Amino acid sequence: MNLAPNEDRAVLLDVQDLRVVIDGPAGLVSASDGVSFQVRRGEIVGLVGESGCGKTVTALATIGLLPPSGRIAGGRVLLGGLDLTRMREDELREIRGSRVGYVPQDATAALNPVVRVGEQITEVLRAHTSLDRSAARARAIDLLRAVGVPAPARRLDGYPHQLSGGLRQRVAIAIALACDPELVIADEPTTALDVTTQAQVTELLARLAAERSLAVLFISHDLSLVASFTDRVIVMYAGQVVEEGPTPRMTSAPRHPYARALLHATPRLERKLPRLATIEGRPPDLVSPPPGCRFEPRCDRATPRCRTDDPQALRPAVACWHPFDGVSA
Amino acid sequence: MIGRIRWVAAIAAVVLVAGACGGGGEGGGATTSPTATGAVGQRGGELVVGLDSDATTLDPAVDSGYAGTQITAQIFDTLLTVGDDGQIQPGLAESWEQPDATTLVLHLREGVTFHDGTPFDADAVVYNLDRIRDPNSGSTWQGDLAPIDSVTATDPLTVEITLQRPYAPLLAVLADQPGMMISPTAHRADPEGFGDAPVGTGPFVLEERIPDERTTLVRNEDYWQEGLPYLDRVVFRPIPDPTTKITDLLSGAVDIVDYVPPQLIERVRQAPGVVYDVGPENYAAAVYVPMNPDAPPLDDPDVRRAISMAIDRRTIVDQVAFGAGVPANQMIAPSSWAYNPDLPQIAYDPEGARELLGGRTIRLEMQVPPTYVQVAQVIQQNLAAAGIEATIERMDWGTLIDNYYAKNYQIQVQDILGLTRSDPDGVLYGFFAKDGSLNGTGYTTPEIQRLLEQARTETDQATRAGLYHRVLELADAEALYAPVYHPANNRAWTEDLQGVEIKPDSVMDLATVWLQGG
Amino acid sequence: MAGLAEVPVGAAVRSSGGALRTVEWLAAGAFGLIVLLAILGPLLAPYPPEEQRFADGVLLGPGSPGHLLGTDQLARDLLSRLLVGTRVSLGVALAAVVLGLGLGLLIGGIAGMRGGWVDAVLMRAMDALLAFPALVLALVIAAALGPSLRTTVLAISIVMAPGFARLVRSLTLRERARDYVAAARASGASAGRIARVHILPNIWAPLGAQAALAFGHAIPAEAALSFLGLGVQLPDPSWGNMISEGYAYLSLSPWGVVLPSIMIVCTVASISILADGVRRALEV
Amino acid sequence: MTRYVLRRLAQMLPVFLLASLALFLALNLLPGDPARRLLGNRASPEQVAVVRDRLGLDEPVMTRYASWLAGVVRGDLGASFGSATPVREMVARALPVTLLLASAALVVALVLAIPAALVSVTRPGGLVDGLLTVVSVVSTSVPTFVWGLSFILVFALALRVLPSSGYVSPVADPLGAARSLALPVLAMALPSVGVMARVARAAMLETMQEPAMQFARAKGLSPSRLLLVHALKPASVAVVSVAGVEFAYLLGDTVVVEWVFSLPGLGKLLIDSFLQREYFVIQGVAVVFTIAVLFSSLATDLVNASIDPRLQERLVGGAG
Repeated sequence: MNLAPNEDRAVLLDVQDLRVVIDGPAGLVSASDGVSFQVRRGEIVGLVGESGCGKTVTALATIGLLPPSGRIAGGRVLLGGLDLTRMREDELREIRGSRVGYVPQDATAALNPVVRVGEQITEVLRAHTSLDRSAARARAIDLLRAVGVPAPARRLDGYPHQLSGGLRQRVAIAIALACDPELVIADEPTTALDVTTQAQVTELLARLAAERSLAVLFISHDLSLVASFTDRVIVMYAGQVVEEGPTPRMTSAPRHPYARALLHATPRLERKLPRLATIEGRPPDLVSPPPGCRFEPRCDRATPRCRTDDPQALRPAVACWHPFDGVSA
Repeated sequence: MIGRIRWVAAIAAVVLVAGACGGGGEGGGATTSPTATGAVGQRGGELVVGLDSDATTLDPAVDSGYAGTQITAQIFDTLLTVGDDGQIQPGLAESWEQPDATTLVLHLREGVTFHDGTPFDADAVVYNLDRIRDPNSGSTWQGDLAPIDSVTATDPLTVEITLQRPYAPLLAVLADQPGMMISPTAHRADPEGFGDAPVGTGPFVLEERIPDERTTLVRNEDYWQEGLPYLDRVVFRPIPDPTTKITDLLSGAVDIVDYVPPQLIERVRQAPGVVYDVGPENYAAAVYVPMNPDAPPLDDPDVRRAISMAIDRRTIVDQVAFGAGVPANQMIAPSSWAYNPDLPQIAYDPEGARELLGGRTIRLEMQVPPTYVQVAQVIQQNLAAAGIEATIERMDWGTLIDNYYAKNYQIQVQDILGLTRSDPDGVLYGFFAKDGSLNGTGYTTPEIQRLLEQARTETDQATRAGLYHRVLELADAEALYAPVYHPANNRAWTEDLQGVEIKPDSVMDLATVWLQGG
Repeated sequence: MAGLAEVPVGAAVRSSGGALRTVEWLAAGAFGLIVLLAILGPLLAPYPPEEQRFADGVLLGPGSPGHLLGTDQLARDLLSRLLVGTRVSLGVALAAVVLGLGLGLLIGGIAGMRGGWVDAVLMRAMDALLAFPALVLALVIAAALGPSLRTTVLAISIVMAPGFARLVRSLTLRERARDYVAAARASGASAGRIARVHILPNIWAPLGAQAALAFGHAIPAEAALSFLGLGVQLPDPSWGNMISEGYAYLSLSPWGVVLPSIMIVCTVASISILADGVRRALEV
Repeated sequence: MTRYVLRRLAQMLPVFLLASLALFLALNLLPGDPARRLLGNRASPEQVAVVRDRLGLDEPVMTRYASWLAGVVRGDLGASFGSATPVREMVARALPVTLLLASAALVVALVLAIPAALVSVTRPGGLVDGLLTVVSVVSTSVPTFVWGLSFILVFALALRVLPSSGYVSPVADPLGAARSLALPVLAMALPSVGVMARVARAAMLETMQEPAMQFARAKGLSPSRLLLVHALKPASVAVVSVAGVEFAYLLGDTVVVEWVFSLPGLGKLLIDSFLQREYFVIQGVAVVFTIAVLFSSLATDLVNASIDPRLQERLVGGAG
């Protein structure tokens, strides 16, 4: 099912030197500090990093969904050539839900508990298409069937709490896909699910992406999870991209010490260990980050240079003064 | 030339000229031409009347309080009526004669029917008067009719009343509540329920009665006084809080109020669109403090006298009543011929009161209606200055009056405003005789009782005045009531309301008023 | 609805924690001043509040000689009545809150500590009291005991007791679940001692905030009861009494109504702003 | 749903029994004897004895409670001492007035509070939000009766546009009823507006912080839909809950408002009865008030269960 990376495909999402700051209690946090990456049409890209590394904020910033305390401090986000950071809210609104779908982290929390499932699907259709009520309903049934919800017509009149966690996530995916978007941002859509369901959902996403030539930006902290269905993986650490590359290489021989640590920290599916094995130490303070490599305090390959010189200067190559060679981990 | 009598006379004259019906009063009657004003009322409209309290009953045989009098006067006619000059005038009886000192013959008006269709005739009069005289009736007016020996119908329109002894106030009594005629048919059918479903011959017919909320009357289309009344409906609303009552008048929620309490007179006077007027002095109006001689320490006349002396009447009249009244020293008003001009004003003398009490500490509960909360507070301070600690117990008028007659009080602040009786016997016998209708204490002295009885049998006014003067002197010494002041006989109404006259008896005559415009 | 574009998502809406804001300090100052007036009132009052000085004149306006705020319909000094009325109204409210809090501590504490059927019965009893609208319950109590200042205090405190009892119970249950209470119990401390030594000191803060709110409700409750003649009895001044009496004379002199109304509004507003601030500050 | 309602009714029963017992004991056991309270301090022992006998006061108190309660269940609330009018008749006349007043006040309060909250949450900390805070503090700090008196002064006396008192039945004359109820309803509603607007605002701001709101925004929905469906609808559970509590307050406020505006409702009946020492009427009216409060809390739960179906399942499923 893995599509071969196709460098010829057109760039759909082009994030250029994106800077996002959040006004936190301790001061301004650089949640996204000069992030650049691209997603091509039909491509599934994994955006991987520990919690708090800025991957979610970066992804949300691309479609203008920052919290009020956050703002874009620099850079550009081009979607099909249009700069989303320059758009007014009402213009962005037309893109959200129609050209860019969003799959939330926890569908249980993300679905409105007091609104019927059907209405939560049709409202996005009614907002972006000219479908009338009954047509929207018919389309919602098709969508639910497409994402593998059994007895879809009956589900439409139910409420989210009457569905299982896996079904809720499928409903959320159906909503994200409702208007045939070009890009889906999936924000750790499987975190809240059990392992079996997790696999079903990722499989579903990959299948739908293939069927609809959909680009997917799949955010996860789990490198091994994304390994199974993504084309390319981007690894973020402390608000910066540290390494990116085709999935096979990234999951076999990552070069950045952090990416490698992430790979080792990630439990294998079959071992059924706690999913969130951790890397020693804590990410740096992003209010006033250290001048050199941000991973330096936790890195066993660190040298004095790492403390003073910022390896971001090496990008788009691996942002590390002492990367591993291409040997398998 | 004020009030209902004017219209009675006018219409009687017109009717006479037209030759439709015979009649006309012997005693008194028309003195001016009926065309004098030319102001004929406009028919229609609903009048809302604001009253201090609700009638406890609409049965005229029972004292229904001031509010009750205002309502029953619209539903019932009396056998006789009183002119502003105090002279007796025709009512349902169009003429009368007194062949001797113990006989009264009434000639009844022809063609009058009760609201339920029952004809008004001599039998009805017999039924009515016998009902009140029946010892089991529980009527407040038994004492007033006690001198009657028998009442007989000599023909369908003639009634003969025989007295045990001469009884001077009889005509005035028959012009008052005891003379209100109720339908025998209705009363026989449901004697218990009559107070809630009254049937009379008056200008208005009861439509609906919701106790403590409203009493609605509608025009009696067959009223015997041709052309009257003007109004389609009258709604009486009890509004116990005096401020609310006046506010409602000023805002147009009610059209007329029974009485403007002193503290609000200034407010009413200043208000646009509202007419405030003071009528001729009432014969009996008084604000007073009854003192229950059965409730210690008030069994001691010195205590009662001390309380009376301690009250600063001048301040109450000038400051609380804003001058709308005169300080009182007796229970009858200066306008009455029975008023005793020789009684000295009761001096405000807290020191004297203290001495009378001889250093005793006295604690009292003073029951106060909403109307007199301010007066009561002045009295409270006055009493404190004399060494009497009084607590104020607020209650509504109905409860206050119930307590008064049940003797469940020490002292109260009370008033008498609605006594319709022109004869001083009404108020003086009422207050001071053992079975007097206003005697909340049931207390009297043999001498007072004797004098009151004697005054009833005398026919000469000067002789009677002398007897009453003596009664008032003796009463002053007993001090069962501390008269405080005689309030002005005032009223206020919206300027759309025409034909309002304030009569000395303070009872509204709604048959002759009309609403102008709209 | 143009501004809707900025619908916040993760807004830091409940600006929680930290010190009081300016407006809350102002409210604290205003409330402190009112309390000071209540304490010093009778000392500052130029005349006894019920003294009728008819010689000076009735319904004088503010600034009249000898009467800074004028006089009322019975020639009583308005300043004196207002000052003493402040003490009466605040005193009634304070006493009611203290009593209500005491009842709540007792009932809620027992319910929380004992649990089981005791808890069930006590809490249903509190629900039963809550089944009466506040003013109706107060009126029933006034009817049962006869209207007086003491009855007013009792009535308002009984109205408040269920709120306090529920809060105390839930706080007690929360504290009881903590380790140190378990430890104390393991070491053999009695329930009473645990309640006194371990639980009570830890639940004061939220109770205090609740008490401040309750105080803000007790003031208008007293005013309403007295306005209806069911509360503080004449001639004692209270804000509700003054409004009730002065209303009849409004067109002649509005001060008898306006001044106590202002006092009520200022007191309730300052205490409620203050209570909000304190509660927020405590939530840290 | 029926099962749910039955279950809630069963939960209400002990509360009602306790409330009625408390009421009965308060008016029958507390200092002094009811006959004496009825007659006043000066009544003779004989008079008191007669009344005690007439009222059956010599029976044991629990017997009297039981027979009174049995009467209440049958709809017989006793009779007035003075006029012998059945309390049921008085209540039947007064209850519609009070319910109309309280419900109208609740509706008006909601109609004012919800839009105010909606506007204020669009810009927290903005001008409207600040204004709302000020208005809500002021509106809740002015007691209902002071609002009432002020409205009478302004609208009835100065402008003469609305009546200061009197009740017009909405069945007979809807416009007249609206006019006669306008001021009392507004006086009652205003203090509630502040409370409810603040609750609505807080609840909406809370729902706006939840992931559901972010997901809804990611759908590109219109601002009004975001606000009304995704912020207000979930928040309305909290608003309905506070409205239920406010309704109980409003029922209590009718006591003072009906007095100020002389409206013939339960509240005025209660005060009239108090001034007339009609303790049996007070008892009957107060018990009707508790029934009204209990049913309003039932209604609150039903409305909330219809808004948020999870609540219904939780309540039916959960332990009683």
